[in-house]
Amino acid sequence: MRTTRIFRSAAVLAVAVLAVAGCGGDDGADSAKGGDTCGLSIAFFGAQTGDAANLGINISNGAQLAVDQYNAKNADCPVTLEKFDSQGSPDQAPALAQRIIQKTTIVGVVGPTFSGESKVADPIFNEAGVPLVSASATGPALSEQSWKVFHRVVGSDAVQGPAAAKYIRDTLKAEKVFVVDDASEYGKELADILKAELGDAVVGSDTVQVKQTDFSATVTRIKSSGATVFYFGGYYPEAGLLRKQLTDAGGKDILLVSDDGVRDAGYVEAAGAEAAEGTVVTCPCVPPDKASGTFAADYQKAFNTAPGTYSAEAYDAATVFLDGIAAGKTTRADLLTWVKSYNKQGITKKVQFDPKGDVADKTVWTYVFKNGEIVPDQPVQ
Amino acid sequence: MNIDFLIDNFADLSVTGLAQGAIYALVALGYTLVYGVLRLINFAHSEVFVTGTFATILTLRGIGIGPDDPVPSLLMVLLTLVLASIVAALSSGAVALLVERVAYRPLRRRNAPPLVFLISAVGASLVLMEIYALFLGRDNVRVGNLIKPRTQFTVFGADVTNRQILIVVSAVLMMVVLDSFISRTRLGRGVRAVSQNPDAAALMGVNKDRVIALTFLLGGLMAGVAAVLYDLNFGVTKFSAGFLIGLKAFTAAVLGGIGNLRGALLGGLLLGLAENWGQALLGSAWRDVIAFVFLIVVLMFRPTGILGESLGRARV
Amino acid sequence: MTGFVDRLRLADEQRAAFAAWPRRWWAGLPRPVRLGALVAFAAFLVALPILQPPVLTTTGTDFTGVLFTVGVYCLCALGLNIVVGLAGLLDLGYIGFFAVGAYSVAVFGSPQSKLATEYPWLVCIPIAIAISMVSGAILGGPTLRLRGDYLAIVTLGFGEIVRLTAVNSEVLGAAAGIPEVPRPPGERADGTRLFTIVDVTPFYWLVLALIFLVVLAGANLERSRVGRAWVAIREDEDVAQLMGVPTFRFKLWAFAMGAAVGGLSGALFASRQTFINPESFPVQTSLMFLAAVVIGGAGNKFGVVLGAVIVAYLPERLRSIDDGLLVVWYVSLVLGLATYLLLRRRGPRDGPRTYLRLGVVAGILAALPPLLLAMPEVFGSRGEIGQLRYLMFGLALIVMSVFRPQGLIPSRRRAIELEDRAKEVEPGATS
Amino acid sequence: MPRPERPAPTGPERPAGPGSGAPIRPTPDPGEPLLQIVDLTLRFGGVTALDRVSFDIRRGEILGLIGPNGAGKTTCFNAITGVCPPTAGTIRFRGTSLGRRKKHQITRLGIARTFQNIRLFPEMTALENVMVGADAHHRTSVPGAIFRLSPRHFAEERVCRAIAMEMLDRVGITERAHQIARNLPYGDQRRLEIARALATRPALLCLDEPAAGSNPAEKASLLELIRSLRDSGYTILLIDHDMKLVMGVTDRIVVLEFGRKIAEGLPAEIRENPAVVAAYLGVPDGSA
Repeated sequence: MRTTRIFRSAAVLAVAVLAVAGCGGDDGADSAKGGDTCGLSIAFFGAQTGDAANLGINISNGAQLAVDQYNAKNADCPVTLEKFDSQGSPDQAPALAQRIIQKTTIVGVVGPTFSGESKVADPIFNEAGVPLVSASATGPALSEQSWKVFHRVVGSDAVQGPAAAKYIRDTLKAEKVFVVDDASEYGKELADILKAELGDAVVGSDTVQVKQTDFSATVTRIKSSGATVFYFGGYYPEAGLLRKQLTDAGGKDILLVSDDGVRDAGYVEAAGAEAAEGTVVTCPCVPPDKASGTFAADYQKAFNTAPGTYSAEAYDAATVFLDGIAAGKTTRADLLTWVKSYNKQGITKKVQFDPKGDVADKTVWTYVFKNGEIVPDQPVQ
Repeated sequence: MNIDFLIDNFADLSVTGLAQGAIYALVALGYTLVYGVLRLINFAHSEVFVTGTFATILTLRGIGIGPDDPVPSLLMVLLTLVLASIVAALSSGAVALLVERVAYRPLRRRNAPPLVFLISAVGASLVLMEIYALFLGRDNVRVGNLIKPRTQFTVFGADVTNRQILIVVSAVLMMVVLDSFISRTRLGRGVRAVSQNPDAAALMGVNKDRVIALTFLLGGLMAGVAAVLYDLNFGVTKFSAGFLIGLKAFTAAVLGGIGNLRGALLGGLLLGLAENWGQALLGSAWRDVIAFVFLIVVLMFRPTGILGESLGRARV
Repeated sequence: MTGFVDRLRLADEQRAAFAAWPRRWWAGLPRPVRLGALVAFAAFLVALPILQPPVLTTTGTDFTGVLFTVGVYCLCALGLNIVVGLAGLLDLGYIGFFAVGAYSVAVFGSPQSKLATEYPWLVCIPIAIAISMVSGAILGGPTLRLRGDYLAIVTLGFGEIVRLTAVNSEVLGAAAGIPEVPRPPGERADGTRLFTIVDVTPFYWLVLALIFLVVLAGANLERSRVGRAWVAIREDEDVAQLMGVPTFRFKLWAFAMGAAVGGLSGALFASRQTFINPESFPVQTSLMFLAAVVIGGAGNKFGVVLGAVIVAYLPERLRSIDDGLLVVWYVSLVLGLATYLLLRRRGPRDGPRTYLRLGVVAGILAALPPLLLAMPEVFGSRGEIGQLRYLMFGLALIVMSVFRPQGLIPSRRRAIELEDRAKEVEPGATS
Repeated sequence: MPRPERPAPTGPERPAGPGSGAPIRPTPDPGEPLLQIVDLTLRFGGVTALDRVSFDIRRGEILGLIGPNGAGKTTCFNAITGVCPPTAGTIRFRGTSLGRRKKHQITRLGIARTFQNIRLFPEMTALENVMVGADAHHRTSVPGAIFRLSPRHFAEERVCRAIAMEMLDRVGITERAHQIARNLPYGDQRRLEIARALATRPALLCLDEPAAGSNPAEKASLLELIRSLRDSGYTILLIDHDMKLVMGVTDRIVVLEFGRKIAEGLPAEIRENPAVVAAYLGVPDGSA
């Protein structure tokens, strides 16, 4: 009795092992090297898991779309996008950066995604001369470090903050403004700039926490401050919930002005189209012109979801490298020179970098949420 | 420090604090029940709660109420709520049972040290979270605005909305139901017996496995109802939404006296209030710090929580 | 009733005896052989970054970097083991001490910190250890009178309080963090700095050396009045006190020592990162530290080190699934199954259901890799292997808890450890 | 003040030093009270567990504390060893009031106890269990132990191990020294508890039903052990249900009922005391 059972389970196991061995073999091999210039890769450096994963996946998808479209045109010599998951935290950043440096097939990096991980990883990349184009790291300090490899296709917070202040002061003519930030580096920087610029018009301020869901105390604060406009420095999940709860609590008429971290469909998802209506966000990104018209549709088709924050910027960032590879720049050094002298219209803006690595086009646009859609409004500067 | 603001808006802050606290309380029940019987912290309970929030959304979508649809008639709302509560409670309960089955029971069989249960629960929590992320994405998922908040009356200048009333009343109602279930019914007696003396209860013919499964189920059901209220109140959920609320609910359970059902309610409501008042005083950034400092201070003076451990089996 | 208990105990003893044989075998080896093996193993550890052994090496991230992280986890697990494993105090906020250590080095050492003291690294480290120790004592003072589970939530809260204080304090750099954390001194033969941002190997060796020291110090403590007092407190606090153990003082010491080691590892982490911000210290990480301790075998320092290796290394290794990993998976599955069946025979008789269940589990485990590899096709971008590693890690936690609740190297240490010592002690006692 | 290296203790309060094997000196003047209990009262909520109980324990005697279940015997132990601080009344040990001293301080003064339900440190070896007791008078703390620098650390370790081994030998379970306490046979666990208590170098040894659950042969050898302990100078307070055991071994007996002392005297007197007989009404001698 006993032996037959053992035998039976062993047989089951054996079959399973064979089945797996059969289909598992062809997968998972490291990217093979092709000819001289083929088999190159671009790395994506950012979150794929954890809480920040959503933003990271938006970006990696944008880059992936660019790479896929490139490969469709250059099927004989495809480029791979290798994703390095940092979970959005600086912890693993050095090891990942190191790994990217070791893989000589990687000629450029889209990322790092956030300012925190950039501060850890960028010096390492700088040492090894790996060109970087970030689609989302907006910390003003990043371009002040004299890293020769650092570039970004978004404007830094230093541009956006004053623009938002100007908009609130000159366009909205608001006399009572309440400023909220989410204590993140990004949100706090913007809120501080705003408080400094608006001066007496700021009637109150509060700091919330990332991942917070209940904003009732902040809502009470905003309502009782008598403000007509409130500014939120931070990302869309908190902005959306705060907007919704303020509207629910009868603060429908208090207008929200926010930043490009909120320029995302996720904001509507969190706040609801009704509460989101009329929210103004600033973004150092030019509205996509006609040439880029198919991006949203292509993205939707490829990933079965609408493009999110920085998806389009990531597309541009990847395109900078892909254009270089197409032009025969196949080493890191060549590509770095290529990036530095790059000057082309991207889908979000004209992509050209100043010596510090900031994107040259610093125009800040405002966008308004209308019927759940993000509609370009006007340039501020 | 902003004392004037606290005084001016005291009533308003209290009302919103109570609504938030009621949700903490319902989730806290899950911790308290399991703790009462197994003397273990069920770290996967936060994901049991998240299950409920997703189940609610899927139910609403299933019967065709999209997130941006207009609010249906009152009768429809009530029917939908009842249906959503049932589905959410059942799915949370089922997941709680599953967790018990997979991550707890095998360990109990092997007489594992208590810490191992904690780790296995952390594992279960990670697995559930990642599964939700896989199937439902890592972004916020929205629920329809099922109940439009409308001010029903004002207390000392604070608007009390229909939604807040609904949340607090249902939480208290669920508490009463659970409390009488535990104290009146035969099954409830089994739960109490096992929590007081597992060995004696086993000798008296109580099926310990079944009682433990029952407590997980009850905790899950309560978490499911809490999830519906949460969805109503905040309108969105996320695969990782459980961690913070789980932490707070656990704090609430300890605050009231873990193992004590009424303590969970009291702890939840107090925590909600303390958070809101504290935030008004020091700024929202200190919210969680306030919650934990409040807990530490309370425990320093009452080392077993405000109401003490209910079924009071002192462990020497 | 007693018959059943006796049978259980017998089975347990048999299993214990079986599980103890490697240790017996090890203890039975001649001393030079043991010493030689240990030296060879140490040399292997030191040479790991240079060897980069095929299957072990992580393909998705830098192996040496991972080794360093593993080392930091080992330190934390050793520190936490004092608190949880020896003294039996459930500490869920260990990351708090880790953060205190990291921030101490950054605040006192970085030229960009608001304090602008710019102490060199060698000064910062003792400061970091001292501050973490004091913070351990400060947390312990009012809370150690609480019973186990209450202590758990209070320490969990402490971890969050530390993080949130960092987020909200300008002196601690708020969310922007503190850059330019000092690095250890030291030069290569050619005059360049030894500890650079690019090469982690010296950091790895540093952490290896510190692990060695901490293991040594921990062993000293364990084999002293302090260690006995801790274990006595863990086993029965009231009785310990009645036997003359000043329990509160020793619990406080346990907390302080744990905190000191946590602070040290945090300080190392900060110096290697050169930049820290609050994101590196989420309270969930405490649970990972605890998982390391419990999986390895609470109370056994070699066990917890092994646990830390698993907890820190596994998710990094799982970043990409390659052929080497698949081979390891199936070989260990078959071996594991065989060992399990062998062990089973020594236990009480099993019904047919046990084997059926075993077959099902083995089948699922065997089918896992192809399922995982098929994920991207099913789920699109959400199903990439990298995004699944925490799912796999969570499963691993459950499986390990269920199949090895006592930990990989359980703390049945004393019986065996003392067997050696008994030989030298007993004659001495009667002389 | 640097403590001198611990000299080999001699008396029962400092029992035989490391490996000396020297005979233990009997106490010079038996009869002088070692522990005085005056009007000891303990209330838990509304329940009065002990009501104005007074008695003395004299040096070198075995005092039996008996009474039916719930009479307050163990509560009395708990009050003496500091587990439950008295509601009223005083306990004086060697002339000084114990007041509200902590448990470990009371142990260091020289009172040790065993438990009705055996409470060993189950995962420690027998030797280690006893070493914990022997550590009661030691002062090495973390700094000394972590670096293994201080001579005191080594001296104390040596003394500790020697005392522990000697105590194991004393109760006759030397061969069990390196077994995990949980795995010892029942009788040896009882003995181990006594060894652990002895290792704290007590003057007064409180034994809480040491013979509970033992068979007659074990009981007899246990009696032998208790007597030999008394003969070597320990003062012993003994609780037991078993009248035969108590009558056979004690010098004097105190009887409690419902928290009150109802009798005190020599075993022979107690046997005849009508109040005691009434209290034990219908309970035949020897039932446990």
